[in-house]
Amino acid sequence: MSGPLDGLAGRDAAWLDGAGPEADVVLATRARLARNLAGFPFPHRAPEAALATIGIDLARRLRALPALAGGFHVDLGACEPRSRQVLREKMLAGDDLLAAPEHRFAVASDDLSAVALVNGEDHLRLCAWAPGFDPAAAVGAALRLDDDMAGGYEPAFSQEQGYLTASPGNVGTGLRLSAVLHLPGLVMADEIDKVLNALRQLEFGVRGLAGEGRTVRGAMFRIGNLTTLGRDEQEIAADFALHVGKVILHERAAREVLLARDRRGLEDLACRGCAALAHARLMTTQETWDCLSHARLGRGLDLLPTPDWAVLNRLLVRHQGAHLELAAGRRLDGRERSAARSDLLRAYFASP
Amino acid sequence: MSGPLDGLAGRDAAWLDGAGPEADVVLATRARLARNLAGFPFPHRAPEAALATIGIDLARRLRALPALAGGFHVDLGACEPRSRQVLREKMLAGDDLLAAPEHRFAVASDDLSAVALVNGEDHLRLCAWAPGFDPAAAVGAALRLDDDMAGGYEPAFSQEQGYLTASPGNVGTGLRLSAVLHLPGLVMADEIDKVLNALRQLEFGVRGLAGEGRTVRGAMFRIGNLTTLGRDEQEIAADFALHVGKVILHERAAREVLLARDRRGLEDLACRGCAALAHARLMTTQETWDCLSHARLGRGLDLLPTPDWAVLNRLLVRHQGAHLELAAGRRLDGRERSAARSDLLRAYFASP
Amino acid sequence: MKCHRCGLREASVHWLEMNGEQRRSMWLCADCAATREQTPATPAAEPLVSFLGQGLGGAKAECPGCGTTLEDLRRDNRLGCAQCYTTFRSTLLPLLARFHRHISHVGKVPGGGQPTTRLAEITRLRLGLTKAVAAEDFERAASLRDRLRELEGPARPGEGGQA
Amino acid sequence: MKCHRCGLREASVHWLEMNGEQRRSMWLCADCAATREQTPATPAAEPLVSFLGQGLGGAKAECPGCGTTLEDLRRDNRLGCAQCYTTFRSTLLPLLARFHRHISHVGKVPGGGQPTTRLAEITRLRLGLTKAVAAEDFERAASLRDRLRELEGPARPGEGGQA
Repeated sequence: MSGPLDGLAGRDAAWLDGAGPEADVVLATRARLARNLAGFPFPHRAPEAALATIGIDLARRLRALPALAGGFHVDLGACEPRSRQVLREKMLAGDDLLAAPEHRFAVASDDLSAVALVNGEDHLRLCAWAPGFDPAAAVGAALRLDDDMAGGYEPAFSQEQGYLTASPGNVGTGLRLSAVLHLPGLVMADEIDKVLNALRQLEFGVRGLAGEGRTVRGAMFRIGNLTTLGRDEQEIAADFALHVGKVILHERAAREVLLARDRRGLEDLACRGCAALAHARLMTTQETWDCLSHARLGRGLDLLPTPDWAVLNRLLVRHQGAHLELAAGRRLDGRERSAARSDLLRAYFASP
Repeated sequence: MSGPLDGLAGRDAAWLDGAGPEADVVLATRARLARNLAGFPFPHRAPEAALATIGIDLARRLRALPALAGGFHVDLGACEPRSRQVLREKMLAGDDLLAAPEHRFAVASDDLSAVALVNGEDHLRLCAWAPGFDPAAAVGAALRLDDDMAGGYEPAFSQEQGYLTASPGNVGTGLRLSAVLHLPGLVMADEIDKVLNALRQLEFGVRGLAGEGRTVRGAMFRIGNLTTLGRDEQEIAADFALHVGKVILHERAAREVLLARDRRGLEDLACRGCAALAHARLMTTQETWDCLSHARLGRGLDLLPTPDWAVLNRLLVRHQGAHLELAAGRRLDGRERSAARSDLLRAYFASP
Repeated sequence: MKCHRCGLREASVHWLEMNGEQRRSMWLCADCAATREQTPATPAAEPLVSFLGQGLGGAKAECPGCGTTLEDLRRDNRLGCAQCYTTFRSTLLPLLARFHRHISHVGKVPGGGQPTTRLAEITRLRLGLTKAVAAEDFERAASLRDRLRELEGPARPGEGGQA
Repeated sequence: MKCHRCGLREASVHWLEMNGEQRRSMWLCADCAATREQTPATPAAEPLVSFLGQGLGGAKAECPGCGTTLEDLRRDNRLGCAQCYTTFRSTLLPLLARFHRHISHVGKVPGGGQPTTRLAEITRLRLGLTKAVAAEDFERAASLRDRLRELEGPARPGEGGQA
């Protein structure tokens, strides 16, 4: 099974190409639908045999979907742990799928925009990604995947609570909509806590894309709805568009204020970030997140003519440890990883 | 008087061109002879009238010397303080000349290799610089300056103590020989204290070129003889060549060990140093010293093809505050100075 | 025990991170502990993580569908199967109300797919409205609002069980 | 008081820096204190700085050449004129011996310049000797040593007053 995963590891998701709306602030938007099969216990209570049956059956049906045909099919139980980490680094799978990999599968479209996960926390999770800030596109694509799978299995559903999920936090629509936002302006202006707390009041979940709390790296945040019951998919998407849209505007305003106050300081940050990416010979994860963040900020404010958004987005994924180890074909200690990371970064920045 | 000083400020000393021996470790070598006029109190005890007479007379004679003709003549009392700082930054004058500038003069050759200072701690100090490590050349040039001035005045001299000086620490030959050494290898290998203490035992004075003790910046040290009485000029120079020569070899050995242990780490330091010099938009003095130090180290170990030694040497002088302010034509606060400094550095590194 | 981070090597270091009132504890192997690179993001402490633990009092029951008990729920924070929603209904409803602010499903049902074009239009209009307000272009904002009301109004089902 | 750093502006900040056992105290203007850039190097605490202060006991004298007293010497660490070397000779000699390890001048005298070519040759040979030893090229080292002895031997004057 390492063959298909190697292909997947070397692939950059189409939604990292920086071509979507509001690409200066939003990396991508994801809609995820949680579904379960009627008549079977949820995965964490299901016997091995049930998981095996469900896994084989759903994976087969998924691979036949038009949206997923010709893509990737990964049997997580047959992968080495490092390969599974690659899925996490690509933001394609979460802990629930990686922890106990037997009978767990991931099926992804060729461009990695559609991903179905089998036997994680729920029997089936259907994910659709859109580049930039595009909740409507992401939700639409996820619902189309769901439509296409309809008839292939009988979903666990009740008239009262809707789609039934292992966690009562996903019950109802089963729809979790999230976006990956780059908010350096709010972080630097020290307004981030205020904005994130307001979002939490509105029942959005917020976490760092890497690191947590005070250690959030690279000012990258994932913001998503927490409540799934009692509002239909449209309302969830519209509410998300409204409130996250406000965050985007806040971020841009914060950047403009910083620029007006200290253009030279921002130029310095951005140029240093790019210089370290292009010239350093050892780069830790921490510094890479920070440098990419500063380069993004400079790019977003037109302080730098390059690099492309696509490069900045792809590096956010590719600089991570499991990607580096898979490329090297062996385990790397911390130091070797920093060296390999800097080699990768320099190659992208085409520096001597 | 600002005219000639402006010309001097824009001039790079010839001994910064990196063409001397052992240029990878030694910036330059300086010999300084302390002389006083018989029949006059030393400057700190001399009445104004005496200082004025001595100043005018010596300055006139000095400007007529072949080695100094056509060079620079600076009346420190007529300069603004910032201009006087430029002399210090160029390593041409010390605190004794700058503190109470009335009736004090500096006369320098066109290439700044020969400098005579009038009415500092002593009535006359004759300095000669040589690029790289070249004690013989420096002492020879200083003695030739002294020979050329002979007959122009009667020196304070006794058969017993030789040339008499205001400080008994300079009595005898009046010769202080020093070199500016870059010792990053010994600093990084944590052997610097051992080496410097050994030098102190041998009666050499050691100090940081900028900063002191634990805060020495850029691993640049000035090492010079402390005792001037009881050994002739040859013996002082030979002893200096012997012991400082050993330090150079120690430094090279330390660099080779570091290279063997961690080539990647040194490359990283050197490339980052150059990248910051070439791309940052704000550079403090502290960081500039460090980056130039790392770039020098990389250059010395052939880890970097560029920049030239001459560029690295000249920037060590030019990045300093008074040079920046004189170029800007006005006072700069710390922030403006960091901005101006980064502009200067980028111009030298020919980066966009 | 395997490392909580890489899952590959034996864990040998107990990692305890304090972050304000949050504590994060994990067992790491020497490599992961040393580099601390890529320490995975903690699943956010969303209000729901301790959701089930809170409300489950002394009631005793076992789901006939999967054998899950209240004790299991408290430990796993998860239901065992679809039937659990029925078995533990009386316990769940107040918790759902507290967390989701609703207890009844609204939205897509199996077999009867929602039209997604209307959805796209609504989110597009919502975003446009936000931008118009930010730009103080209230004429445009008003027109967007009216079109949103048209689209949202009739299709919005009545909401039951507001907490 | 003017700033000790720039000499330009009024000092307003007392700067006290502790560095191991060394203390450095200076008055700075607000600008210099704020940036702390280019704070000038302290003149190194060479053994001689407190040289005069140490050895000057209770003897009383005043130099007829410049009026300098022992008190002045103690304060300034400097002699006032050439004649001071005679006036304070008995006080100075032991100090010179302690500091320079010699009390008598050897070397250039006014009017009778030293030949500088021999000097250049000696320093060249000394450096070569150091390098040869480092490279363990002892054959070369021996030959350099012999040439040095030749050059240095006869010209070396007898040294008086070794401390």
